[in-house]
Amino acid sequence: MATAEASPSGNMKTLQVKRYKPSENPKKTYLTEEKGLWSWLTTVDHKKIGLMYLGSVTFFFLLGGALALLLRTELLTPAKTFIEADTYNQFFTLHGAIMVFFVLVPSIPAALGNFILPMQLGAKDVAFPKLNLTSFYIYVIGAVFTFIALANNGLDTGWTFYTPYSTDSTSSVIWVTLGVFILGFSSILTGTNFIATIHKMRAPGITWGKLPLNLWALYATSIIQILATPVLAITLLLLTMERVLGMGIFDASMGGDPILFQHFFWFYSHPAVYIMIVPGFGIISEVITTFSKKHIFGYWAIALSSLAIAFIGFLVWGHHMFTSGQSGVATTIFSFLTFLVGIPTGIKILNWVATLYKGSIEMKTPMIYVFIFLFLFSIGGFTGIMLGSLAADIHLHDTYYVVAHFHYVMMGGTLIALLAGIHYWWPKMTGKMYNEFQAKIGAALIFIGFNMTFLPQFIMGSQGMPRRYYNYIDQFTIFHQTSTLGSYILGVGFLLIAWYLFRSLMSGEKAPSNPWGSRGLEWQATSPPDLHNFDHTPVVIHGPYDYHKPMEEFQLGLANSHNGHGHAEDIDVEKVSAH
Amino acid sequence: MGSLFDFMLPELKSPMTGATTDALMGFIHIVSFIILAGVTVAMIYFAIKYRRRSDDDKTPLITHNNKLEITWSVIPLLLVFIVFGWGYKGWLNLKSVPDNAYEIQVSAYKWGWTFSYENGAQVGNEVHVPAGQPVKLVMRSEDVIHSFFVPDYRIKQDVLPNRYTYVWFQAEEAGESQVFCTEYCGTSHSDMLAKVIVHTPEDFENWLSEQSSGGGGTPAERGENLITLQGCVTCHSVDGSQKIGPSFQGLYGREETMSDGSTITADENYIRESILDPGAKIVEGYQNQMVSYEGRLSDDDISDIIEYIKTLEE
Amino acid sequence: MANHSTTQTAHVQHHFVDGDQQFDTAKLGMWVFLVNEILFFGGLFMAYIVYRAWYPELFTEAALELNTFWGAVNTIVLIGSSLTVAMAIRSAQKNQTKGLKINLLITIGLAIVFMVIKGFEYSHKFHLGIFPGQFYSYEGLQHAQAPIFFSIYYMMTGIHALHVIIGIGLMMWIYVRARRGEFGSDYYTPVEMTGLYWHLVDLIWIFLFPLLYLIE
Amino acid sequence: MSGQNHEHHVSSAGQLWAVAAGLFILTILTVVMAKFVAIPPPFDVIVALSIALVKAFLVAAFFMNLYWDTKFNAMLLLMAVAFFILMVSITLLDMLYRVDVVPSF
Repeated sequence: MATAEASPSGNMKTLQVKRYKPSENPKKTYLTEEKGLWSWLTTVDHKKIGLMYLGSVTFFFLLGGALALLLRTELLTPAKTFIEADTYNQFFTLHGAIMVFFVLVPSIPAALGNFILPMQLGAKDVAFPKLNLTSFYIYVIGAVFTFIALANNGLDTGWTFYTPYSTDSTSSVIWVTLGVFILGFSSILTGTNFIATIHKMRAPGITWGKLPLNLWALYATSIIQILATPVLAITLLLLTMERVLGMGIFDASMGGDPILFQHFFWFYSHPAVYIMIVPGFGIISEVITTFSKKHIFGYWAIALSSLAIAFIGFLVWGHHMFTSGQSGVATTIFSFLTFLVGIPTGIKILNWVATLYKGSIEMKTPMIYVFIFLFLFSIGGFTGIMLGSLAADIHLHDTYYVVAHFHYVMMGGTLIALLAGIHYWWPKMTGKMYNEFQAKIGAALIFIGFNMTFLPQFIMGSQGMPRRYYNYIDQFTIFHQTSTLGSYILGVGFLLIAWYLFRSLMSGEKAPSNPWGSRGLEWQATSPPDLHNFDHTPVVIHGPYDYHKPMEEFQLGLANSHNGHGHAEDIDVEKVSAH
Repeated sequence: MGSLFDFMLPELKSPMTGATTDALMGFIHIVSFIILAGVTVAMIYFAIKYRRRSDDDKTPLITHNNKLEITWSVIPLLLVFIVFGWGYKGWLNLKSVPDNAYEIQVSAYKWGWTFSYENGAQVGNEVHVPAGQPVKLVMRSEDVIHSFFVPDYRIKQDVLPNRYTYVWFQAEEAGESQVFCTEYCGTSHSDMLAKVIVHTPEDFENWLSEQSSGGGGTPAERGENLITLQGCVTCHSVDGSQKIGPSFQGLYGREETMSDGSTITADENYIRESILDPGAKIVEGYQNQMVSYEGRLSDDDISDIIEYIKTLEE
Repeated sequence: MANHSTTQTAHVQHHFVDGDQQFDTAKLGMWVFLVNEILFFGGLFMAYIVYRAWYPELFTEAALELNTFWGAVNTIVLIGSSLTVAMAIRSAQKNQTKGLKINLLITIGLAIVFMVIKGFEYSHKFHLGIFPGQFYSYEGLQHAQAPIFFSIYYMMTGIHALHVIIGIGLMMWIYVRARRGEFGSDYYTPVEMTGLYWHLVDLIWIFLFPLLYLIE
Repeated sequence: MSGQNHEHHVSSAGQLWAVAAGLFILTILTVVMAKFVAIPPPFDVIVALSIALVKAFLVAAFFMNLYWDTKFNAMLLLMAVAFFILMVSITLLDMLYRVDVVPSF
């Protein structure tokens, strides 16, 4: 059997392969084969599930973004501008909780990852398609719980749920913790699915050394998801029980310890930061090679640094607690380990810049976002070094400096990478092109608006402006107002993006199967792809970044592997050695 | 450059605690800026120099360069070691309170601060301190977690409901500095402000004596009353004589050997714990016969008792 | 991946090459899920370890309130059920549908016995006033932090019991499918996966038993 | 993909019974050690946990088939345990060392 021989772990095998050139603008695609709302809601197709996640994430992003604009508007003046302090506290809590749990965590892995991962593996689907759909509905149920909380007293604890405030709060803490608890299972199941898929579903010829870096990143992310998320689940369960039964584990008056909650919480929530950013790294590696038409520089350095970040990321959670009163021993060790995680991140950045050297660089929109990413994320990284050093952190902890830092990392990093990914894979996902000129204007607005919003926050933070403040002293007014103005520009930028993507969906130009000339396996499928991704079993001889080799050598599939609804043009038959 | 840092940071009013922080922040900012500029310039230079000229552009196959990888791993590693060591040094200084520090008790609650002085004076949301002398704040919270932050002194410490935490600083000149609460604590979190008011030492003495001493005398006096009223003296002597429990005389700051062989320096947290949870740590040679005073003594009472114990020197 | 296969049979889903790939994938996925379970319980074990380190005498005294005899019986019961699950998998591998069904029934029975004993233990404690957290009202053990020990006890055994109940449900589902004759030597993936889950439940109990009942 | 273990391991009934018998004996042993043999702390904990570890090994290796399975699944189990130990030990660095010791730099 050809399939058995094609085992990637096997030795040199001779395969019968054919050249399959993807047909342009196919009539039958995953979008047209099954139609109607019901076919979407009950689909087990990873592509449709990915798009449903993308839709939900976009919805929550707009909700969280609207909250952010309201918060910024309130901060135009000290004291009350238009909402009360309690409302303000609820808004920043919800902004944080929605953006972290409903947007950033699922954004790249669950939305783009679901769509792209099986295609980059040459698989028909993820390992457990039904489980995949289940994860999506678990996400929806988690969202419903959170909405119940919204309608019912809201939540005012901050997204960190610190005890004892969260055990005393009169808002609906339980609904939200249960919501996030449920949401956690969605994340766990997605991670489980991805690990099994990457291990067991690789197309013939995809060895670990030929795995696209996007998949290395998703693999590292999945490992963090399965190791960290269960601890969040138990933390939230303990917090819920603390409120229901007065368990005492986090209650100082019963001999418990509120700081222990912070350990529990950050054991998940610090690695969660890497759940958010590491998949972004994957997208950057894909886009930067495609638009420089060049082999990635330091494949193994980038691949293994993802795993290194995933591992070291588990050992640094206490840097959120330098001022909390944790022991000096712990503080010292956490500070030291925190710096170590900076190194693999730095290695990645420098490898990407080195990839540009002697490339053939085309500044299309995804590439512009990569440049924005490299600039903003570097700033986020350097300010992270600042916050990791003990003496400086004592001064900067819980000020706007921290707020600016994590927005540079999470928004300047993850969200910009997500935008790069959406623009990069948009033709593949929808079969349509978007307006390149409008897209570039959008990117410019985002870049300007973002820096205008968050650069002043660095300054007012180190001047001493604490975070989560409804009111502020007069000396910070000018910084707050600049920041608010910037956030409006940012908002306009996102609206523009939504507008031209919507236009593209409705009346966009039809996209070719490989508009960017990428060597990635996902681009050897039609745009949009077939229901089963490929109409043949792809065979991979070269790595995904072998731009020095002609395109024809990437368009291979097992001979005689039509699945019935394919319509590839057979060109010729070759004998190729795969290992 | 100097003016840029003045723009970034508020004027430093406690160089003893903040000088390292400022220097370190300056160092990280400069190094980061240089590297960031290098990366950005390289990116933009490459994007222009190697822009795509035709769709058939050939690019060279450069897969990796181990020397380069090692270089740009080791140099940043050395840099972050410097940053770590520097930050650690500054932090140790923040944790090491000078021996001659003037002590003030701080109680944080939703949403305000109470500062208590040795003579019984209590002030809300204003802490008066002498210039040129280290001041130690011993802090506790009545309810949720708060955090005491003075940007001008570069100090910050969370204030906890179950144990004492402390900060210290030394303001060099008379003046005022802003105190913020930096751990989110509810509705009026952003109004939980206070001022540090620095007097010259003479003015401070005058101010302190002007303050009418609070109800029932100084904290130490109230503490003395309490230990008689609560019956502590039945088991704990105040003159060093041997009774059922260890004597209070010279207890504060004494190194005690526990029944499990460990040693503990009796500080505020230890005494408080021994009052609330007597069985937690037993001094070697004694039996656990005491009941918890939880609910019988308020946090203020316990602080008063500790103040009294401090006065009982050997 | 390959869209053609000579060994395609009804239970192999379309995106797998063959039954072996499907089985290995499912097993890997299950193990990854078990990693989750371990860290989920790990959080509780962490709370246990921290408070045991803080209040060692509390744990010594409180363990005396737990009934070692019934704890040990429950350990035996659970190990027995692990054995029968392993036997059930063996029966499926050997095409012995009857053995599979009998072993599954015994396992369900033992799991129910475990829950009944647990129920008696709980109701005895409730009767004494040993409730978790702030509802604790037992006079016999007046340690200031006693509620914390019993909070941890109830959380650990409660979540474990929840897993046992889920396990009973899974086993009933497997039993129904076994009655329909769905399993045999060429396809027994769900039996094996449920078995792995059940062994993990046993594994957790193997640690819970000495930590809660025996250490004094 | 597949291809490594086409033949799934089938344990013999004797093997399974032997493992279970071992587990029963160890359970009784651990109760006897705890209740009737006075072991001074901390060795009582060490003994009880060692017996539990042996039992866990028996279950994982033979009931859960890890002994015959691909090594990767065993590695997953060990990874879970390793991360649990990391979580606890680092947290204990705080919880057990709260009294600030200020070492000289």
